[in-house]
Amino acid sequence: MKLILDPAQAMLAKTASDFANKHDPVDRQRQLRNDKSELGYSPAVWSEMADLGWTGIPFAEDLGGLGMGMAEAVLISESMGEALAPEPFISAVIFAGSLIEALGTTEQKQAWLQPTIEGQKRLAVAHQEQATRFDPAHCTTTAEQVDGGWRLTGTKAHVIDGYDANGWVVAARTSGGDRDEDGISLFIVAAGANGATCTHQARVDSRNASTLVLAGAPGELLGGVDGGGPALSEAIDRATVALCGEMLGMVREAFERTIEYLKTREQFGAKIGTFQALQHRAAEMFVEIELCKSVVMGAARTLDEDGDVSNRIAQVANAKARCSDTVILVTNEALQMHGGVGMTDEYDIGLFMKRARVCELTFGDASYQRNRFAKAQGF
Amino acid sequence: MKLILDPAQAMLAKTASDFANKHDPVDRQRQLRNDKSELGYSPAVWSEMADLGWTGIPFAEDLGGLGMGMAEAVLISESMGEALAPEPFISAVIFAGSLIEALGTTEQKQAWLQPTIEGQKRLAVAHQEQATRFDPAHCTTTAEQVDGGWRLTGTKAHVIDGYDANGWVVAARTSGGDRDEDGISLFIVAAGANGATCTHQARVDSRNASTLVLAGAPGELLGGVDGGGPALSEAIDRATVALCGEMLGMVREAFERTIEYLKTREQFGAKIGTFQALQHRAAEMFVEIELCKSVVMGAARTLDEDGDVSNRIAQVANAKARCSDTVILVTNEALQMHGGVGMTDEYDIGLFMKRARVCELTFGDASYQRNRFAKAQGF
Amino acid sequence: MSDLETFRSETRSWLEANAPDALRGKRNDPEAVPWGGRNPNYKYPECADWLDLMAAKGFTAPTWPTEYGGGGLSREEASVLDQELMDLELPPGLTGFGLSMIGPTLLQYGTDQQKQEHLPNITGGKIRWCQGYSEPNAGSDLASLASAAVRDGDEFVINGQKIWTSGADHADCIFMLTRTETSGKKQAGITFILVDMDQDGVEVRPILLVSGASPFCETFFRNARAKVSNVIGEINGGWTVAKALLTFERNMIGGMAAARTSLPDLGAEYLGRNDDGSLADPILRDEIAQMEMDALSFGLTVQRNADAVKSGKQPGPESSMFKYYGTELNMRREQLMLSIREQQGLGWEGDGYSTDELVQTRAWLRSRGNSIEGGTSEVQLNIISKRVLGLPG
Amino acid sequence: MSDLETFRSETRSWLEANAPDALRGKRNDPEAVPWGGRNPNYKYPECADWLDLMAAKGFTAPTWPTEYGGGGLSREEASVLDQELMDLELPPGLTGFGLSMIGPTLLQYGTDQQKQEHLPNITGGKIRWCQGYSEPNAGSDLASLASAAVRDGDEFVINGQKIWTSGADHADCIFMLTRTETSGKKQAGITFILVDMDQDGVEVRPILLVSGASPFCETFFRNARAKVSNVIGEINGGWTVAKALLTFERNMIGGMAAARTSLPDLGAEYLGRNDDGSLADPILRDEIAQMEMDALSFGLTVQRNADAVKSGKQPGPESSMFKYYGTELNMRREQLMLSIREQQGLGWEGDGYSTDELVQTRAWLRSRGNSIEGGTSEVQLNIISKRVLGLPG
Repeated sequence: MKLILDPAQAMLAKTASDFANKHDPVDRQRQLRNDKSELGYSPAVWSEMADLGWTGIPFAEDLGGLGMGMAEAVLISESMGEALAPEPFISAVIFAGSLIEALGTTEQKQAWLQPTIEGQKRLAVAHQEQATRFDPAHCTTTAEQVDGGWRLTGTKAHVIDGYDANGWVVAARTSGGDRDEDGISLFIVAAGANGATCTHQARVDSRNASTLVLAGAPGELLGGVDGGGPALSEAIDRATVALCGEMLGMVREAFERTIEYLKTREQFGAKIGTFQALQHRAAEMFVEIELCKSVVMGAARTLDEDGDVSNRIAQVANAKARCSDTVILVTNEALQMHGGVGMTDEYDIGLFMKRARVCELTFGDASYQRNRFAKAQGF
Repeated sequence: MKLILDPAQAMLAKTASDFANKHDPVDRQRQLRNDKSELGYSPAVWSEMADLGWTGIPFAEDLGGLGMGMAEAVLISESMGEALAPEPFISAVIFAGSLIEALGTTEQKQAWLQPTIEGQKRLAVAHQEQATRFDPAHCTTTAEQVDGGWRLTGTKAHVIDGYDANGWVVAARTSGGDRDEDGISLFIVAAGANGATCTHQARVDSRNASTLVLAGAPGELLGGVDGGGPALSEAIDRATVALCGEMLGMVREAFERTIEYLKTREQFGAKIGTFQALQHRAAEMFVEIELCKSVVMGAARTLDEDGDVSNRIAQVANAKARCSDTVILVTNEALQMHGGVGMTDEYDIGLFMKRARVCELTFGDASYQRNRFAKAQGF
Repeated sequence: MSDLETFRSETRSWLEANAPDALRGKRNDPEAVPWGGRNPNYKYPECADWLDLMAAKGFTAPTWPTEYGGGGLSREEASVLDQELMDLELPPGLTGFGLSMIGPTLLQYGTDQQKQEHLPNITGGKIRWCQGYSEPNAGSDLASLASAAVRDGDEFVINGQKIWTSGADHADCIFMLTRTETSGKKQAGITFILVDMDQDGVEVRPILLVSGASPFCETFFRNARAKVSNVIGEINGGWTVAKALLTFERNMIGGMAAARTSLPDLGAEYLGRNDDGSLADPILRDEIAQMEMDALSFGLTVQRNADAVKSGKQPGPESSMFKYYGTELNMRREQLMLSIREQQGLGWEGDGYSTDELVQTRAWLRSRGNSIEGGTSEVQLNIISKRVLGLPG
Repeated sequence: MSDLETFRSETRSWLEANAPDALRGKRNDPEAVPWGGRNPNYKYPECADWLDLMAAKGFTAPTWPTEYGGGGLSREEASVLDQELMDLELPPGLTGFGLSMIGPTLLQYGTDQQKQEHLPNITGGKIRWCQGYSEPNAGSDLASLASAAVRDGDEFVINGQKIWTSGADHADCIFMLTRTETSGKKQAGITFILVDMDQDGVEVRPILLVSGASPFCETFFRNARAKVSNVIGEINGGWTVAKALLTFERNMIGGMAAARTSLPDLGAEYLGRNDDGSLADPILRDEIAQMEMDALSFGLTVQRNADAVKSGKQPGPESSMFKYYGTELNMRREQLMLSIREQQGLGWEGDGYSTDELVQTRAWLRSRGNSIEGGTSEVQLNIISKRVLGLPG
């Protein structure tokens, strides 16, 4: 793999960044919060993104997609991270969309993937439960066959962008014990189905991550029975790398703003950027961010080019751990270097810090990823 | 407990520091190394220390001791750390001596403790074996009763100051499995006994930590059968705290020399102590060293005043973990701030760095101590 | 029975007889602690009585002299009082910047008249104070402040702006630094003065923080007035007074790191335990142990310092260490608690989160300011390197 | 078969036919690598033949132009050559500062005549080089160097002292920085010159290090002489050349972090494994994972930079990042290896330690200098903050 953007990718990156940055983007995020938007994003902007083709980036052209890969998807999420854009690109396109494309029947693709690409519908993935410490194999929600159909029972937690979705891809157990990797099947549960209740919940970043209560709700099987685990795991990896792209955009933006502040703010009769202690900390952040750029590129290209599962896991775990650590480091340092003003609600840095914490924990924190990396590498 | 020196302790600290610092102390350490002294210390200086009463510090006055406690013992080891004095105060007085005083019969005290106090004999403790990761309960050396006496078989590793000792206190298994805390008994094996071979080994700090091979060597029981574990554990704690005192002396001295260097060395047309990045790192070290002072005092006084085992373990584990981390931090930073000259053999900082690494790992590194602390606190 | 034990049993009896039932068990409820002032607004009406009862005994300022409404107690007795309050889970009788900051400063630098005028109003909870130090262009570089005080007869006329004035929207009076001389060394033209905020020339605007709360304000002065007799220390000599007060402030903020929620218990709740009782996540267990050990070490250091002060040592610039390490400790602790709670620690609102979880999200956000307020961590490290270690430049 | 695969199979055949048996499997033995020079001293006599064989093929400097004895290979081909050497566990044909430092500098800044005079002697291993940069009072602040070079006809006469001259006791020639102008900006009076060390005016004294080895020397110049034609770049313009060379040095030292011993294997040996194959110590396992991930991330960054350079990007001050992170990585790795080996990692001599263990103690000590030599970590951070981030002051 080559760790460099080709001309088409460079152009896509520029278009994405231009789009995400127009109209005072961070202010838009603050406005959504102040309006207590339950959706947490703007349907109008989402629709524009669909018009630009972003919703079809990774999908085959015969489905209406652009036939690109994760190398391109991370350019989109990176630009959204720069602007703190909250639209459901990762949850609906990369996460749910990948599962439908990988496992769906022709009918399921027509029913869910094409409308996703067109920006008309979106699914959210309900794969987690409470207190399962990021482990996707830890699944207690069950699915039973009743009268030729499937009925799902259990509570899924932290369903990203789950509120007001048109349906959910739900992981449920069809055999095995609570923590077995085998025996998990995937189902599509349509919004409005009897026995499916999704309650709104806001996180510290003002986006929604919902609880989905299933009380015998009807689900449509996606893929084979008992074999959903590996596909789910790969889809999580794709969503994770897209999230790494978002974190990279965030750290780049928060860092740039901080460097700018260091060059203008004066204390003790000098620009604070002349203080060597701050200079060294800034230089250390620069190095960490350069590493982040490399691991995001590396992980995205590995997903596109390499079929080896343990190599895939190692690259993805590495990227997520590093981006998690760096997004916390850089947003904390940004706040500290901005001083008191950084703590105020009217200043943007706080919004980056809040979103950073959510990203850090989504799809597993650094400690979880180190464990996963070690397992994949056989130690 | 009060965390302050009383006037008598303050005077003892001053006497000890004055003694340890006379005659270019660090040069003495270098000379012993260059002479390839197998003993690793100077018997003449050791004899002077005995004359000053240091060898009797913690022992009851009716045995010829000074009747003091660990609060005083750490003042001695701290001054020895300042000067990198390699005499066997911790191994012979605090570690072996404590075991004889706690468990010995009147005859054993006469045979071993009184000559220790007089500076005539010394014992070393052989409690460890290879690859036991600091766990004193992991003991495979066995003791069997033969013709009314005990015969010991096994190999003890890393016996501190073991070479040329007059005898060894050996931990051997008399019942239970390899890692059981119960079933360990302690024995005195005299130097020259048939079947006891101690081979000289030098560590990176030029001191000796020997291998003791026991092939049916005769041993004299110290304390009760099977019950040596708790006494051994307490003696290790006492020796650990004395070692924390030594580390405190080392960090204080290495730090002082570094601050002095920062105030005199010039680069880029200025004293390097004016560079804020170095100033902040120095200030952070200052804080860590202040914490070390407190934990050494706290742990020593807890051993003297508090009978509660889990509190004792928590205080000792805390002191050792912190001093281990700090001695590595401060000696590494001292080297870095001294630049190239610090890397040369003729400069003292390297000697501190080498001894620091040995201290860090003796009686358990910081990670081992955190585990021990957590266990003692029930989590 | 020793004198101390007598004091303990008498105090215990008095507390049991007099403390309002409504406040028992409320020690950890921030809204149960009286802040006093001209217009107090209490969640529990009993707070007003509690304040008066405690003040009458001198228990709002236990170690201050009795002539100013203090308790005249020794440190040991004050500590016994605190233990007994804790045992009954009772809040203190009063809190605020009068007790923790301007009071100690007046005791050290005030004239007899100033002490008599202000200290009884502090111990009695009659006047609530706030601090006017930072300005928009004088944060870490405090001495470059610009708010002007111009002499007009026996008054000063004040114009300018303060920021980060903690609790200014509830305060009656402000102790503030003003510029009374613009030439010469900037530290040498500062005057420390007390200003009544109940006048037209003072306007207060709360600042909304990332945590969603507004503990700080911007405070504007437009021809506000204060008597010259309210200058503490010399005119143009306020910097000395200001530094002494900063020491009190650092001690207060550094001391906030006191343990609340037990981390091992929190770990057991969220991570579970292995058969041998150890927490099920070995990495988080290790981090919790490190945190507990750091807190133990810090506590021992606070105690060592207190023991040294008791035996005559003067507090010096090393108090910067307490501010620095105490706040960093608190911030690391809040971050670790989030890691333990995992995604449950991310909640802002909704049924999926417990009250504890929602409170902690905000506490974490609030904690991010600890290393900025009261002198940034960087300023504390500067003080240590220059004034303790004597490094040049 | 692609051209590259053809090259691979031809190279493989050639190596298998020609490489001395005595050197196979010796890739990790530092003493099996030829350093060349006028008076080489080899542990394995076959090293001399190996050097000549490889030099004749241009394989000592695979990517250099063939006219100077290089191989004229593409980066991809050079990489294939390296892989095949690794597969056969063969050492490279030559190593040293000629190849890694002065050679690339001459290729960039040398005149045609200088290239023709010196480069073939480098690729052929005829001349061994060392570097004369640091002086006792010019460490991190390199530009304040004082060693004087005074013009005398078509020669310079050199007086002064260099320190940290790596391998000077085995070197034939030295490339050094001298002061040729004492007034004006200190960077503007420096001249970069090549000096033959085989003359009376040059004296070398090895420096004993904490590791017990003497890889560095002090080098004294007393009326030593060098031809003016051996000045690289302009007289008084040596600083530009010096900085370019520092980039090569940083890349070399940063690149030393390449993995050798596998940490997971070392962990398995010293810590054991659980039934599920995981290392028995969860904390060290976590640290090993962090280390492996840092190394992977660094490797990806080196690759990303190489890919960018290949597509036309000029190397800039961000190369400081590679020196900084690469050396810090290497030092942390050595420390971690000691922690894994526990007390077995403390050995200096004696039967109780394996050769690997004794070697590693010394490697750890040696590694402590990585963040000092070739520009300290602090200097690299300064470069990044000023020249990459554009911070003022």
